[in-house]
Amino acid sequence: MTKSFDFDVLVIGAGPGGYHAAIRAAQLGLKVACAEREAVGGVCLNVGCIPTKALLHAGEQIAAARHAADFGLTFGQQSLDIAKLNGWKDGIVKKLTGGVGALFKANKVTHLIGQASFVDDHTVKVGDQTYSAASIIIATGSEPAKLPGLEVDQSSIVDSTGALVMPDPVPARMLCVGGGVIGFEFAHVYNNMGAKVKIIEFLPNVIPGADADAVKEFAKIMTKQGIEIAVQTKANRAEKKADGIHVELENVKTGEKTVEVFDRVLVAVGRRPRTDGLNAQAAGVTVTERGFIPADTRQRSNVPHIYVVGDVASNPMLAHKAMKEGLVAAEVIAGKPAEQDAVAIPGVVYTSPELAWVGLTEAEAKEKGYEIKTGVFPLSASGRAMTLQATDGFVKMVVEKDTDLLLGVHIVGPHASDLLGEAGLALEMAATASDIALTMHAHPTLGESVLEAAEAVHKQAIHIMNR
Amino acid sequence: MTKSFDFDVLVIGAGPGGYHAAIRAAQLGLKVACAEREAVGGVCLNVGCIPTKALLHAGEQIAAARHAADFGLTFGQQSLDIAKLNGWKDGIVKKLTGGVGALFKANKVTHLIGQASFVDDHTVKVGDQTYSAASIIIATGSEPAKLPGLEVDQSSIVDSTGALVMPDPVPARMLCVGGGVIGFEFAHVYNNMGAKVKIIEFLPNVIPGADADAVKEFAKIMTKQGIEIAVQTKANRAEKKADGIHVELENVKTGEKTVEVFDRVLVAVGRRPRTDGLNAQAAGVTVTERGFIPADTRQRSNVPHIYVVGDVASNPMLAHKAMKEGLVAAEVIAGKPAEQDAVAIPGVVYTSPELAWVGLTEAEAKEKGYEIKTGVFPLSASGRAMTLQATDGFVKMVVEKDTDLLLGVHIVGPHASDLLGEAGLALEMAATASDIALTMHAHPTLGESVLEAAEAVHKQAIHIMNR
Amino acid sequence: RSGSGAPGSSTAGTGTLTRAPAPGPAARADGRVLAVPAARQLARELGVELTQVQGSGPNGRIRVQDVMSYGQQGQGGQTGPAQQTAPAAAIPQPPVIPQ
Ligand SMILES: Cc1cc2nc3c(=O)[nH]c(=O)nc-3n(C[C@H](O)[C@H](O)[C@H](O)COP(=O)(O)OP(=O)(O)OC[C@H]3O[C@@H](n4cnc5c(N)ncnc54)[C@H](O)[C@@H]3O)c2cc1C
Ligand SMILES: Cc1cc2nc3c(=O)[nH]c(=O)nc-3n(C[C@H](O)[C@H](O)[C@H](O)COP(=O)(O)OP(=O)(O)OC[C@H]3O[C@@H](n4cnc5c(N)ncnc54)[C@H](O)[C@@H]3O)c2cc1C
Repeated sequence: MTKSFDFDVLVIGAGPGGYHAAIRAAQLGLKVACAEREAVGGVCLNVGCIPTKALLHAGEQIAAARHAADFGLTFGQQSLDIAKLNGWKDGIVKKLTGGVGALFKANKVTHLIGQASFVDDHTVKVGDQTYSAASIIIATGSEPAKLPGLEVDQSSIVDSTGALVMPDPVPARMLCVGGGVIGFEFAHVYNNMGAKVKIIEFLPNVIPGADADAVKEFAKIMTKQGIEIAVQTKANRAEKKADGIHVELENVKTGEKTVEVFDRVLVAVGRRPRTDGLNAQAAGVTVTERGFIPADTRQRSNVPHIYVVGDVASNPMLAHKAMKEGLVAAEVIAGKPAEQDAVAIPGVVYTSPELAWVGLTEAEAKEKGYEIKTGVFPLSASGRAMTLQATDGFVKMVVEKDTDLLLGVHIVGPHASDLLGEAGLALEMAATASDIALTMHAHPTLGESVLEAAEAVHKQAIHIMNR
Repeated sequence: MTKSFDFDVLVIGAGPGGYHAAIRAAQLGLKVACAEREAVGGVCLNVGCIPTKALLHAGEQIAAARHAADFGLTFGQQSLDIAKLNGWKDGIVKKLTGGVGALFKANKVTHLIGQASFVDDHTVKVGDQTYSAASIIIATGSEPAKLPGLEVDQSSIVDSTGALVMPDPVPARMLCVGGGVIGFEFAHVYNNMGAKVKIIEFLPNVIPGADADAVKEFAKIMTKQGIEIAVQTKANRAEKKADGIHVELENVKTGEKTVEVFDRVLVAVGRRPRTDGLNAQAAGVTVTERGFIPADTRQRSNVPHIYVVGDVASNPMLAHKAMKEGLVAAEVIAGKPAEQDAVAIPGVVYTSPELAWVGLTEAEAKEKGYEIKTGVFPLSASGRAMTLQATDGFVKMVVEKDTDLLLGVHIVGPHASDLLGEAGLALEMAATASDIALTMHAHPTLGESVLEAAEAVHKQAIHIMNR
Repeated sequence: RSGSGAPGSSTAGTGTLTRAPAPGPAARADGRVLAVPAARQLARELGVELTQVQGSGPNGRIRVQDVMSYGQQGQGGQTGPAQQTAPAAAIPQPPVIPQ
């Protein structure tokens, strides 16, 4: 690297992918800048992972207060101050994005404010200024996909960003178009806050990508909680009238059309990579037809000193994937032998109970030619789950038959995302079901259900009969 | 084994150690009986692990309802129906003990009701009947230790069993004698239910055995929650008077004595192994002066076909240790190469936040001659913790300096017991801090704090500055 | 694939990976043998003394595969519970109960 560059590394985008890359590069002694046109923290901190989890927690506390009657705790009139709720959520976002700003300062990452676009493969214009860098990391993320016929106005028809602002009063009738993770998280929030919620999904199953058994259990529980789920259904158009938003729904199997009326409609039909205004072609960087900028396992684009991380690089569009890729890109630039070699990328729906998984689903394992065995342990047999008033769900393990190698773990249950820690490490360590079954798990914990699922693989679970 | 025995295996005691042994032995095709003089499930299910966790959950829901005001959720007059609370807790116990009974039936374990005592090394009397068995497993558990001067009457002066019945009204002033796990769990319950609670501990630190930094953080949080903690203090005597129980407290350092008045006093100063009426000497089984029946790593007593598991065998007196030992004994009897070879036995205080640990404390690691490095990640820097309104605490990792080998994990925080799954597996797998740091952890989860603590060991945590 | 690897033992990664010297016998100064649970179980099954096994993981961590190859090579190609080495002194042999 010659002295003629302004920076060793210039990162475009300060979402989880970008800020992880910038901080790690700085930790490794490089001179780093990070350009961001909106707020540091990206989608995840500002309008994604974090504010959704805040609303989910609030909604769950409302449900918990209701369930407290089971053990004799009752409350008088309950009241929810919506302005305070939105303010509390925004406060958390502010604290976290402020934290990222402080980390930039402390790590001596130069924060460039403005829209970044390539001038050439070593030069980027940010606002009015032009900067050169030896290496450049593209971390421009993604944005909500649009749905023709349902124009987002962020008040009655919203995307995930608009849905994060809870209206006062809470809408009585809510439609979530799209039965993916985001659709279900918002459905859960609005349902707990008193809305009557319907989710529609084009495909035959909700939460595509998750294990079929787990999804079935999950959907059953969500239905029991009052969320109406309609699969193989699409929304054709919406019309705002005095009594609400009239939405034409179509059963994609029968072609049957009906009109239903809602007070708020969420469009959550996926996300698409974001490269607008980036002028990637000026750097000679390949952008696919669908808008992705592909990267290799060292996060390199087709131009060797230009790296790509996060949502703009590939699916699945998840923050932890972006973070990992950000670290890898920074380390590769610093000359370290890093590689994005994750065995599996975990997925979580942060409802209550949660749906969380890591590794292969039963169907994927079979598709890949594995001979498998499975083990399932229902939370209804867990003492800890009973004391938490949360016995809906199970832990399912997918294991290679002959070798006992763990292939995937699928959990529907309280704190499922916390239990993923063990499952994820097990997969990365190439652990067997026996390794988990032989490991002492504290009693009484939800983690014992992971142990019991491993025992169930060997037909030796203690607290259920093994068929 | 000749055909002359009534059973292949006779288990004495149906606590977690005993029922795990009985069920596993039956799963392995052996003819099994299990003798129990009280209720199946032992201390753990009836008056230990489970009912405490039920009360803890109830108490935490009271605290959660109070904290809900932070995000705008408020309630009118709150009321707690104590009879319903006790009934709910008892219902969970009944469901679980009923479950063990059903598992006995389904696995064809003969349940013998009554006090068991040895006639000789192959013969046990249960009630009026005498049974012979090729192998015998002693799983008679433990009972609360007594404290001279504080006679337990199970109403105003209680042990852990008495404390499980919440009185109506909740006592205004509560003293917990003993700052161990049980003392803190009850202190937390009563504090959340409105009592003014004081804990006294003879030693200079509460929760002996846990990491000093973790204990310090934990005690700070408990104090903040309103629990008064006095270390190096003992209770000499208690006198019941019209205005309450007058307890003489003594500062063991200064010798200073004071009298304080309480409405309920819990004596939780440890537990002792239980062998009363067992007549172990008739079988030639060694009982130590302190009442333990020692076992080797295959759970064998000094008499080769008599096994010992759980609290009666050794410290720490924990259910998961009893369970593991029960499985080992059953498998060894069935000719399997099982061994109690756990790298570490996890410990948990199920308060909110929880204190949970597995493996060596910093002090223990140094004592053993390890050169170590540590990594700490505070939950105040965790986005997930913020959304859960639970940012008190941290994850601390103790790691061998040269090899990066993980030695211990110490967590103060929400769901800490769930995070132990990963930590425990890591220790058993002889994982390094790098193994954890390189494993993708879902965002936003509490498990990311485990990842960050591992990164902190290498001075590469992202969300804090690494000194 | 029937062993237990680790990200640390694979090609590359992020983080400050402290690499162990060439894998050697797994017994450590404090007597602890670094082996994954399933490898410990298999060693008992095969009557293999873990301290004799060369672990191929970081810090000489013993994986299932290491025990299997030791069982095959280290003991002259003989494996199986019949070929027990002398049991550890403190642990008596389990009685086998014929069903
Ligand atoms: C409602 C919702 C909930 C979600 N929940 C989760 C969850 O719980 N867990 C999870 O793992 N994932 C979740 N996600 C997905 C997660 O937010 C993304 O995967 C993650 O934000 C991707 O990070 P990134 O760094 O690739 O991009 P982004 O977070 O999208 O950040 C890209 C940044 O680049 C900036 N930028 C773009 N172009 C330019 C330019 N030309 N010049 C300057 N700046 C530019 C943008 O302003 C933005 O700040 C959620 C998403 C949504 C919408
Ligand atoms: C309040 C409290 C909370 C606890 N919380 C936890 C926790 O959260 N996690 C944890 O791991 N541990 C906890 N423990 C400890 C846990 O309960 C014990 O470690 C566990 O019960 C030990 O199991 P065991 O099988 O050895 O013996 P026990 O559970 O004591 O069972 C022994 C059984 O044997 C029966 N018995 C005894 N002698 C005879 C005889 N001669 N004939 C017939 N039957 C006999 C007894 O009636 C009893 O049912 C807690 C303990 C208490 C008191």
